[in-house]
Amino acid sequence: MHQYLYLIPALPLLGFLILSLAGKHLHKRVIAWIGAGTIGAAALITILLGIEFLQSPPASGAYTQLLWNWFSAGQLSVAVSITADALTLVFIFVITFVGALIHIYSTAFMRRDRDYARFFASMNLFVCSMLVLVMADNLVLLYLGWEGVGLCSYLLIGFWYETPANCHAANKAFYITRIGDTAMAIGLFLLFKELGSLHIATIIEQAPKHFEAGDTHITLIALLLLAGGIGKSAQLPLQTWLPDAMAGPSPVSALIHAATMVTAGVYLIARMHTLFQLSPVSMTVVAVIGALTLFIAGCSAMVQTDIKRILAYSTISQIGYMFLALGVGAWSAAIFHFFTHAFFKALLFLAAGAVIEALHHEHNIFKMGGLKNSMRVVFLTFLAGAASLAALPLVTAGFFSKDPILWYAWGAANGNPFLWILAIAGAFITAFYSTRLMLVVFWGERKTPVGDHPGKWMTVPLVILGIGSVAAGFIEWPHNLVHFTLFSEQVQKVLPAVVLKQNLPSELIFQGIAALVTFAGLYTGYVLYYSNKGILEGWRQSAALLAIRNFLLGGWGFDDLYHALFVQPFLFITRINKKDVFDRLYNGIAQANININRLLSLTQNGSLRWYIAGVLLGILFIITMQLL
Amino acid sequence: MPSFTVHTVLIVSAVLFVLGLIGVLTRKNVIFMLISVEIMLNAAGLAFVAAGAKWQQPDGQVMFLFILAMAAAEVSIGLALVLQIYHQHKTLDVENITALKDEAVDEMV
Amino acid sequence: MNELQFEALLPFIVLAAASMAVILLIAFRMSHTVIQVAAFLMACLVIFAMWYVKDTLPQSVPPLFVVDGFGALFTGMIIFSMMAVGLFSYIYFEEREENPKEYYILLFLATLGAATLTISTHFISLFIGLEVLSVSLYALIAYLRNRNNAVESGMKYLVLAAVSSAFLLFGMALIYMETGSMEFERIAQSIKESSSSVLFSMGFGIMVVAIGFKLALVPFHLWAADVYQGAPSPVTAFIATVSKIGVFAVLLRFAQSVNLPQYPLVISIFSVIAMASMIVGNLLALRQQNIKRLMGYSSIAHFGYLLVAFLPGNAAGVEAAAFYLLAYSITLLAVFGVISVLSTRMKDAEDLVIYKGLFHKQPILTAVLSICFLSLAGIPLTAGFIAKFFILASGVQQNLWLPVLVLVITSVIGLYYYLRVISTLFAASSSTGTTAKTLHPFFYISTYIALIVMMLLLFWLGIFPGRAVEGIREFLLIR
Amino acid sequence: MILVWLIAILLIGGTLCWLLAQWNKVFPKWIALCATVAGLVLMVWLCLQYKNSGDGAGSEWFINYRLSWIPAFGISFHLALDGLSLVLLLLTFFLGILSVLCSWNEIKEKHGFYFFNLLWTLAGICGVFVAMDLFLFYFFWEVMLVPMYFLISIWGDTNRRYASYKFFLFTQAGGLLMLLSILALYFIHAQQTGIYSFDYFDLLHTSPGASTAKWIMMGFLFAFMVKLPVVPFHSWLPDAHSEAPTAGSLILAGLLLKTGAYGIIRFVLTLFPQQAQAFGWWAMLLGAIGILYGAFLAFAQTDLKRLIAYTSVSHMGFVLLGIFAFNEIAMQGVIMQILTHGISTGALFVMAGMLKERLHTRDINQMGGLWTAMPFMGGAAMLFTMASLGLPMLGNFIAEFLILIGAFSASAALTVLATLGLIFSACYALRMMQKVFLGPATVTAPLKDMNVREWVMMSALTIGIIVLGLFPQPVIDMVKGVVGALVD
Repeated sequence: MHQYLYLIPALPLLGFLILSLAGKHLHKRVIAWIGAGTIGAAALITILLGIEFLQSPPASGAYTQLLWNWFSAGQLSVAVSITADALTLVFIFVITFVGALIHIYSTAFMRRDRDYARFFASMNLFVCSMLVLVMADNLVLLYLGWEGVGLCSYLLIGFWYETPANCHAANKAFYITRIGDTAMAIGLFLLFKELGSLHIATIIEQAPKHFEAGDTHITLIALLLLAGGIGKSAQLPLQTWLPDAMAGPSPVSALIHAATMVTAGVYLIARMHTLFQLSPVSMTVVAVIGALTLFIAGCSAMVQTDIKRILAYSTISQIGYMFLALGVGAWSAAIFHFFTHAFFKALLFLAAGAVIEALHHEHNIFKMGGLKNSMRVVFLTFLAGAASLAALPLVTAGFFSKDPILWYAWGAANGNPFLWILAIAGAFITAFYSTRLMLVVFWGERKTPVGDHPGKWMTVPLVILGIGSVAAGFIEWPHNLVHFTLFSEQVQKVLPAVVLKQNLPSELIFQGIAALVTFAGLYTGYVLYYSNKGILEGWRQSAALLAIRNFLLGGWGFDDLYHALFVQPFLFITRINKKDVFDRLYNGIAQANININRLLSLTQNGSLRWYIAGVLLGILFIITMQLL
Repeated sequence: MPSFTVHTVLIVSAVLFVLGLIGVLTRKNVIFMLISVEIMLNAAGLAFVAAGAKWQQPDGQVMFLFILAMAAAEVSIGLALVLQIYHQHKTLDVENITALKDEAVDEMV
Repeated sequence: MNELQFEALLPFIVLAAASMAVILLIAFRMSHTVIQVAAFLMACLVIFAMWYVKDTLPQSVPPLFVVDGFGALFTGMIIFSMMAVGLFSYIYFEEREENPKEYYILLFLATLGAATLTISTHFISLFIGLEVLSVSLYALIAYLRNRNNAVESGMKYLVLAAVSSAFLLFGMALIYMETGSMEFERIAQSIKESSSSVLFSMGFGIMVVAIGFKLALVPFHLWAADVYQGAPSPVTAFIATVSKIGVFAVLLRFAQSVNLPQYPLVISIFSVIAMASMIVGNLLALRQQNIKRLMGYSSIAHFGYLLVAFLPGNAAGVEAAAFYLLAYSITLLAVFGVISVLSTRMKDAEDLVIYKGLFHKQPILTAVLSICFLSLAGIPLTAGFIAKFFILASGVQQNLWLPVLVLVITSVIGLYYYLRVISTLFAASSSTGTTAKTLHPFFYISTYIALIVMMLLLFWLGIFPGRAVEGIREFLLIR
Repeated sequence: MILVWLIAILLIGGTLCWLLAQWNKVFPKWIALCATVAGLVLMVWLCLQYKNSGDGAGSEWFINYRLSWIPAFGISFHLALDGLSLVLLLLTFFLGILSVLCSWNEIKEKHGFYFFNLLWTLAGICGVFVAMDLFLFYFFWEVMLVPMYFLISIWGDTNRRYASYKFFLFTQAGGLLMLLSILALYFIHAQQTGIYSFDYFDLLHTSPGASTAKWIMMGFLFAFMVKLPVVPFHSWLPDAHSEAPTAGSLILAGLLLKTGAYGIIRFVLTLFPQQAQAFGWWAMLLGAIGILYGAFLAFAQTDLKRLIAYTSVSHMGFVLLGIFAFNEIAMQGVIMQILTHGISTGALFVMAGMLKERLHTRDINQMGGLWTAMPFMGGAAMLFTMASLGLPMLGNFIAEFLILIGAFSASAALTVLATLGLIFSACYALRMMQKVFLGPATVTAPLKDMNVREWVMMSALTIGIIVLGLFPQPVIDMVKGVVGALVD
């Protein structure tokens, strides 16, 4: 099967080409088949490939296919070459499998849209770019995918381009990720200058020989790459674009802004783990950024009222967990959390999309309510996703993936109690807002009548994802409970295993605390939003608490800060210099010439005596020259 | 023989020349300007004669004759023009004959 | 004077005879057309005479003249310019009510004066040539005495020219006083022998006034625009070409004879004048709306450029100057030819407004005019570019960086007003139509042919200057 | 001889256009089209020949044609072709065809004269790319300006006079200083060897004193920097680009600017290697400033063509940065940038022209939501906007990436500065896209999407930019010899 590796990105690309060139003339049903079918085919190939990989792993640990030599100049030689090792396969699987489900869902979700073909073309292009990103065997190709997904994200956030707010959100997403991308590009330049290659395998091999651990250069490179990852994965301080990115259709949010693209940063760091390992400083930075982000975004998620913004902040927060895991050196835990998160977060977004559509594009959760019975399938699947998000112990995938991260935040060699405290606080918050979301949307009284019920093309993917949200965790158990670690075994062929501290307390204690905290979060949510709503009413009276709420609602004021610090000065400079100061300079020169012309014109006054005076002036000048 | 040297004559001619020049500059009447020019020409002629005397050559005097002839021609045309000017402008004041000059330009083509 | 010497002077004698012949023709009450044709034939005769004597060159006619290649070259240019002026005069003057017959006498006499300048080696011949030229010009300028302020411009020119002649004479007298000779060669010799040359350089300095006046160099340039505007268009062309070629030729010859470049003072005076001319001329023209005045200012600048070629005082400089004069006079003649053709009974076509949208009405004239202006601006494919290139080359060769830089900068400024004219030509059409003239088509056709030939000449010189340069070089070697 | 024919086709074609226009108004455009297509065919044939001849290994010249012109001054009609010239000529004819096509309906009056000017400009540009005699080079350098001036001043927009003057004066000022430098070099060479020659290959061996050489180089560099343009001298470009007719903008942006880059590569680097090295840091600084400054100004503009013009300033900053990085990678990037910028910015100008034809305005505040009416044009606009901000897969990315990665080893700080330009390029590009194609539909008049002719043009450009983005290696190989020789 591995000789068809290239088909995995090529099929979505083909879909994109057909849909973008001929989409206008195709019937919607054909478009749907092409759009979802290519992804489905890619998913099928991926699954077959995965089976082949598990049964008979390749000797080098990766399938590689050279497509063509892209360009080579000087020492720089770049090939369009794709590779798939265990890490990549995890990503490919999520991208194609979850992607295919989301595409299927979209065929129904977008059925009324005028630009049906454009939607699927963009989605296919996205999947293709994302696949290139994860399959690239060199950083330039990776960068190609990296920018490609950025483009698609831009296109899809601004899919309903007639609303200016959507365009602004799209632009914002592009600008902010572009900042990270630029940093990453500089990182590539530095890397190339140091190592003379951008081939990932070569870098991984050469870096330990070339750099000493803690070298300034390697730290710089790692931090620059990290900046790229931060931008794409919406981590502190470049997280502000993601909540706004919810302007796109819900499937887009599910695919791009939850399951796949935003985790590209995680992939990058995991892929370049050698570089990070060589630089303890950067590892610490990754961990701290992750911990802070998960906390900050979680806090914001607690007070949001827009269902998709809650999920967006939750996504930021969950990716914060992945970063935290990466930072403490728990590589496979990070990837595993990505894996499960893709299921439950995609599910949540899709279910939310179904709710929103049913409620006539109502986004405010406080105008929903009581959907428990009227939208049975959606309710059940949403429940599965929310439980997984809240990391309900033992029954949800979220627990299996988040619990190790909490443990490693303390216990791994790079771990630290402070990180753990933030992480555990995050766990509480997550549980709290998941409960809040469920209770407000599905319980209570009905506030908006239900319109369209989702059809089978929408519910089937929800159900599959719901099963995934519960079951995906079972392939990797905490080793103190059941010794079944299929996932980390595979991933650790590529990524190093986690190193633990000495003399740690028992892991079980931490698991217990985590479970307790989760339940505490659930209970708090239950009390505040179901059993005793009066408390909340009381809080609403307090100005200080309201101020805090608004502060959190606005995402900790980052938007305003950036607006004042960067956007305003930039706009100011461009506005005052719109006419180009150099133009002024040259116009000034021209004006000076004209003024001299005016002056000289005065000498041409027609008076003969004046003209003779000119002659006199001349002779005086000549005589003066003679005398000097 | 003469009690003055060639240089004295030269200085006299230079003074004459400057006088003529001053005349041209200060007079407003065209006829007087022409007269002043004649003075300047004759000053130059005088200088030629002096130089011819210095070198004991006839060339200076020959040149003077040419100058006379040329001055006559010039004045004849000059006077013809003066007539025309008076005819057209009813004045001989050069300050009033300034139709040809740079005009203020407001809008450029 | 022996036979050979007489022969060498034949063209000049024919020229003088031509003016007599025109007098006779007038006496026999011949029509304008006949005189025009006869004048043309006589000009051809002059050329024929030149061709006839070319093998006998160089021939010195001491002490006044030397007929060498240098003289022949510049005389040739003068005669050709005169022919062109004569051709344009027909259309121009036929429109006017005045009897244009005497005009041709004056034209021939002025040409004779200018031609004499090119071969003179003596102050007397220089003076006579200059005065014959000047006196004829006074009359020519004021020829159309009832219109166009011609009399005013004639008067201005006359007074200023007389003043400058006085300066010239006084300067000559001083040099004569110093050196005891009025012959260029002998002057050079005696300066070489004598220790001090204060009086000489003082004298030459004073002579510069007259030369500067004739060439319209700053600060003796103030008359130029007024006279250019007031004079009839063909006469303006004559002043701009023939008279300037003659004066420049004699300046070159004098400078070569006495080896002027050895006097740093003279050089610095000339470079200051050159730079001032380039700057002032171009700046004055910047917003000028009257095309004849504009040409006047532009000519100030162009003679500033030309002085840059004069400054080095080497063979390359003379070559460059000769080429420049050639290109410049062709260009100017063509420009004034177009102006003459477009001029109406009432008024010269001097307002730039008249030229607005000319492209739609008169494509051929527009093409000629735009090529001319491009040539004046020094744009490749035209003669003006090669000419400017040669001047720059001679300047750079002698490391005259300051004047050369001024040349470059001012020619960029100058570009502006040339482009202004060109874009006026191509602008959207304005309604002012030119009135059709009722003349014999032969003269129209011949004028158009002449204009087109000149345009092609500009191209030819601009693309294949090799032959012309070699020709100039050969001529200059005959000495 | 084939090079002479190449130029002659255009010259003769142009003249025919003018002459036959009296006859029938349709003739000129067909003649122009035939002439440019013939040129392109010839070029493709030459390219194949070049490939077969072994990719111009070393510094050998593929074609070298020489004819005496003005022997008195040692001026010859010397044309030569190597990989670099070949690539640029290909671009010239490619964009030449497009420029003819995009003026198909735009030009309403004076067809003959228009196509005459168009073809003569192209001929001048071709001449610049193959002239190997410095005098001849200068000659062509100026010849391409005059017709361009006419294109702007006759068929331009409302402010065309101002724009055309500015264009001409700036480039002339630069050109004349270059002429001085050429002359200085010529005389120094003559002093040293006694041979008066303007020939490039003769002058290559001239070694003026260090300080003299510096000044001479400045003369050359000034001309090229004005043309490129480098930031303090860029002022002519926005006006000229925005006022010119579409084909004019296309040629200006796609080709004329490239002559500046070509000049630096061909003449400054080879004639004054040491001085150029010494100036390298400053030039890179100017390049980086240009990138940022152009991007800032592009962001502020409301005139669509002016906006695109400032993006050119920004992109040409990359060229300067790359050239003076003095290494092979960056130089390859520069050549790629020359090609890809020609295509991408050309496409944007063509697009602006189409919009102008439909909406009769260039003000982006009066546009908006055009995607709905013109999805294909919107798609194409998106593609080229993305190209202009350096999206991978498209040619510009290869160029900018190579330039930056090459420049990084020369000066990390300046490269970082330049790389920031990528962020600002996103700002202006997306702003443009949003103002024109996205947002609520403001134009109520019925708009037609692209017609067949426009389709052909846009697909040619699209294919061009994608092929360069995915398969740039043939181009890189073609100039490898030249670049290698330059960097050594």
